[in-house]
Amino acid sequence: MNSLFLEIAVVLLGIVLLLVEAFSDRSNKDYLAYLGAAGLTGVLALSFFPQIGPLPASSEAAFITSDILSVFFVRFLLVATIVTLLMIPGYRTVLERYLPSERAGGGVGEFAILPLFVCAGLMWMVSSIDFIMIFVSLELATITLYVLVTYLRQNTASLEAGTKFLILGALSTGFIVYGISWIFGVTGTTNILALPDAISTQPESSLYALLFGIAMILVALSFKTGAFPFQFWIPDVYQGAPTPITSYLSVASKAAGFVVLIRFLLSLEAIPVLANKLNAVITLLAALTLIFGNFAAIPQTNMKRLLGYSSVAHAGYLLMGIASLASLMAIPAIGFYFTGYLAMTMLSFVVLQAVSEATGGDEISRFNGLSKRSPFLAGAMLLSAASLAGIPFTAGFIGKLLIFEVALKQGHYGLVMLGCVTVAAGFYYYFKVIRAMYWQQPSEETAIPVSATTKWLVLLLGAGILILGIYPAPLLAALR
Amino acid sequence: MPILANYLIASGLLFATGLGVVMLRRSIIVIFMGLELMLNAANLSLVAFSRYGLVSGHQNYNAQILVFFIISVAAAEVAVGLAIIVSLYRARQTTHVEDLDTLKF
Amino acid sequence: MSLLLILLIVLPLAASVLIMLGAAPRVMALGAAVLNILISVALFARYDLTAGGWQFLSEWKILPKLGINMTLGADGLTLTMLLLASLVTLSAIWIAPKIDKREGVYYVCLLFISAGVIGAFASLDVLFLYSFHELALIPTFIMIGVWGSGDRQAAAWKATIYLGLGSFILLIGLLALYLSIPAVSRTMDLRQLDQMAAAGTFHPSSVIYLILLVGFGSLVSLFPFHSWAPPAYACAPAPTAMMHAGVLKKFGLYGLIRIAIPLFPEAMHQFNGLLLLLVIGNILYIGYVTVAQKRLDWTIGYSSVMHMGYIFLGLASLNIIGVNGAMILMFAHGLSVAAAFALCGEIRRRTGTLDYSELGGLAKVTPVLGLLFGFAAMASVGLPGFANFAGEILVFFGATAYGPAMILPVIVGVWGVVISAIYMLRAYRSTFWGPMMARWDSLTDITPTALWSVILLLVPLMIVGFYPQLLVKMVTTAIPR
Amino acid sequence: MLLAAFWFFATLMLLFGVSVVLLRNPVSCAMSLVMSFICLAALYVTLDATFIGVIQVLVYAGAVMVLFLFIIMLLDLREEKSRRLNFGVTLGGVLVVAAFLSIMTQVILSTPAFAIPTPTIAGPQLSDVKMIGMTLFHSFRLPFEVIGVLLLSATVGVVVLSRRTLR
Repeated sequence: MNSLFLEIAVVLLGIVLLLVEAFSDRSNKDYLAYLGAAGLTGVLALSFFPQIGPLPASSEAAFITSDILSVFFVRFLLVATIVTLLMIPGYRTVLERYLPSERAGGGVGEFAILPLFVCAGLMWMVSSIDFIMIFVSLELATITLYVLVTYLRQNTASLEAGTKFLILGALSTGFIVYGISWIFGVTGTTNILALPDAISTQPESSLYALLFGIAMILVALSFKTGAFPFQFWIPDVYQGAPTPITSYLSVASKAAGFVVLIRFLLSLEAIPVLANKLNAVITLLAALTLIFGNFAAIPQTNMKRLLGYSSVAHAGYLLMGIASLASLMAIPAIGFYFTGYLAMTMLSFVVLQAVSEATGGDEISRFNGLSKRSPFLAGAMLLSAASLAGIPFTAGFIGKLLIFEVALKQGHYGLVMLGCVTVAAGFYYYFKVIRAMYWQQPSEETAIPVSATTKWLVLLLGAGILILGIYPAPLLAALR
Repeated sequence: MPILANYLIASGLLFATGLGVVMLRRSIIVIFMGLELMLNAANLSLVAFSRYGLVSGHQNYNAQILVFFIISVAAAEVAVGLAIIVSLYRARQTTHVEDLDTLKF
Repeated sequence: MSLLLILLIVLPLAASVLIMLGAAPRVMALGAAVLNILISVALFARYDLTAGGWQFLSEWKILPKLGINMTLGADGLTLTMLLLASLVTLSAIWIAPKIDKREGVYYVCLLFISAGVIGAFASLDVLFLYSFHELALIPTFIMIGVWGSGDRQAAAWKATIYLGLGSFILLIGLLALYLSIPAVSRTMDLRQLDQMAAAGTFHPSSVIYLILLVGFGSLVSLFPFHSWAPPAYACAPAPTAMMHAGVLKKFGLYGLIRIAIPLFPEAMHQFNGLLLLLVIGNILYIGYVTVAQKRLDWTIGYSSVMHMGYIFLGLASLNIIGVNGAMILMFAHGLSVAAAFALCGEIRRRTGTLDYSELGGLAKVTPVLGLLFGFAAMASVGLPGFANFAGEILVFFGATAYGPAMILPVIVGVWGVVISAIYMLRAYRSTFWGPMMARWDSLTDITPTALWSVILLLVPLMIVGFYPQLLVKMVTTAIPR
Repeated sequence: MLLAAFWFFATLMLLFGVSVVLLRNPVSCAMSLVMSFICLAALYVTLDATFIGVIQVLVYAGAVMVLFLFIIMLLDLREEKSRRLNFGVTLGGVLVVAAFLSIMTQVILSTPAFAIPTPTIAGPQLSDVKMIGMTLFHSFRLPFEVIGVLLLSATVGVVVLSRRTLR
């Protein structure tokens, strides 16, 4: 199935669920999340059906493509959305606590439906080859995410996170639009694939104007991907947003931003003058992001903030891969890294959600003695921390290995050395969580309840981490 | 007749003004106005590029379509943004950036 | 395909899974350890010395396009190390005291460390050699932090950061090594690497050797990357210290023998002066630091750092005799330091302190414990009759054969034996002889369980001590011709 | 004639823009914003983009400003309290804006392609609205549909966010 149909299917699913929600009287809205997840699983299955011919040579073909990159990330986004939806039933009590509803379950339903629209927007975004399409799909995702981040209307943290996200998101929209206008002004096109040809016909003197536009777009994409120096919103927004949305932000929307960055840079790669300049910039960004993400994470005491900084740090490793795009193995390495990142980040958010539900907070100290209160959750968190830190036999290790390999091949020796130092810093802050779970005494001895959905999510994501860490070949083959 | 650079500088100044509002003002509503200024600056340069980069003798309407999209998106963004600001005001009785201190910076 | 090697790795992991699912922890752990000893003895006995080379091979394809596969195989050195690993594992699990809090986690950690070292020794693929070693990092961290004593958290942090950084430097070295292979024949398989080096088609840069030396060196506590080791061993619970100092630490040396010697002969010659300087630091400087220690656990911790100097000296002599000596010393030191830490733990469990100022005269109340400690101390010093003696003699012979550059290090090494005799005798005297404080009157002597688990370590030491040929024949198979 | 119109409206637009930065009262800010946008619409007309100009007036004067004013009145926002300016932040803001301006001016002035005079539009053409409609529904169907989804999703979001109590 080409990706146009998949996205339309997701949108239709969202509309159907909106109608179901409107006409149903049930006060427990969990069924909407399960329906959405089931529907998306169906869409995911559809994506494996052979393509019904290439995209028809209609006007749509100028906007979206169905190459390996887009097909892979469309599936990636579907999986991320399914996991997020399955996290929502476990979050329902928090939602009900912070929503001003007349009766139980009021307003909860939309929380499970809006992610579908975000998902459709992000899917369009990873398939886009035209800036206009990128812009509208990006805005579809971002504007819906503003609503989702602010969703807990009686929780000031969520409101503040939403406001910050809104202002900085709108700022990056301003930058991306301004950048698009300049690139359009110089080249006369908004199609990314047409850029190299359009640029090569331009006089040398227009180069700076073009670079100005490119710089604006890079600024906007740095906002989306959480690269230095535009990462400052991440910790606040991640901490304040509802936990399922935080995990979605850190995985899905980051991935879509990276895909756009990859497409953009791959297309500019064809122009040697630009490629050299951009490579230097990306290398610098990668280095600064690595340093900032890892070292700022060290003093954190709030788990969600820690994971926010950690997502900045992982953006640094991914940028290492982006800086090595000239290598054929770079995109498989980035795709693999992202898959592992999905499993480990979402696993830690699932555990975090269960723990903060039982203990009432997100601080690392809430994990104290978790190994006594719930050995299952502690083991899961141990696994995901090990993977985030890059311990062998986990997806995180193979991902870092692949990224370091392409970076070394492209001669980024300094970056790789820096990567190693920051990995050691990463050991420190991920081990802080392990310490809390295993060394410290719990504040109370009662066991932490684990719902069936959570249990299955943990088992699936944990299995994903281990399988990718021990037998990575099939996924890599699929990415090549 | 003005040249393209005139319009571009006007648009750049408008963008800078918007950026200035975002960076210097502390009221979230006004900051939001600054963001609108930035979007409109982009629109001005797009329309100018469309007028000066003719395609087979006509204006490049692709750019004007993008402007049209940007205006619709901006309207949606304003609606959502103002809804968020209202909820924030209801909960915190403030629209000042400095009062957003629940989350540790 | 021989599945015995993978069985050695899978058994401890399977036992840990069963424990996590609720099986009785101690029974499961002991069962896995006993089975592992039986398997490794069987493998040791079945190794075909006349054929030599890698035997019991098995292979699973992991990243075939990158030339990375999980390949297991063993030669004489591997089997010796596997024997060491399973002996120390059984002893450590056997001697583990009754655990009040989270018994399951305790044994799972021990089993993971065991699986990690066994996997590292049995891997023919360099990446897996590295990966299995890392597997032991988190359990060590958890064990020191939860069941350790003294300033355990700081010690655990220090060790983890050092080991983590060291292993990532190592990873960089390995990646650089991998990328310096011509693209068509990229592989991480030790056998193919050796072949390429022997055929002269592969000339890695000597810088990679230095990176590897720093990486492996910090895992082995080579001077000046040693400062994590003494506090970690002093604070760790006895079984962890036994596993780490006895077996896990040998991984760095094992890696150097497997990778550096065959692939970097010129670089080793070129930088031998540097290595010798560090070795002198290890023996002389750490030796004197050891003498200055005021607590039994710190003395043994530092002594284990110091003895690494002898093994490096053997490696640096770059001839069959010296390297053979180094390998035998690895085995011998593993057993003797494990025995020392086991006894150390037994004393701490009885007295609650290891400070020399509070101990003394314990031989009156715990004569058997004292006797065993005497044996362990003698073994550690390298008295004839113990495997350590055989190893050290070979190392000195090998070093002397290297040439005049080795005269100073050999003198330092012999003087080091004297130093270690000084601090070991001092430790023995301050703990077991002299006046005894009245509050130790009621101490009980060693339990049969602990007795047998220490004997399990000391007997092989004496066997090899009296009949070193048994091991020499085996480890020689690992030396490239 | 056009040049005069450009200078007039551009100056006015920027003056109103700058007054958004300077004025303290949110209502005045909103009014200046709208005036600035109306001047912008006039600039669009000087660029022969009548349709966009009309849309600009309709959407901004008709919808966006009403929303802004409505919210300002609803929340009863007074003048921004004259708080002590955070010197570092202000300086940083001024520096960023100045850096942006200097880079932009240099880029524009150093690019000869931007110094072109207004080209004349060739021959008889369809009206502006028709051309935009043709382009929009001919080549830009997909983004247009995405905008539709966006508006739906934004509507649902706004309803959820702004109802006092949820059913």
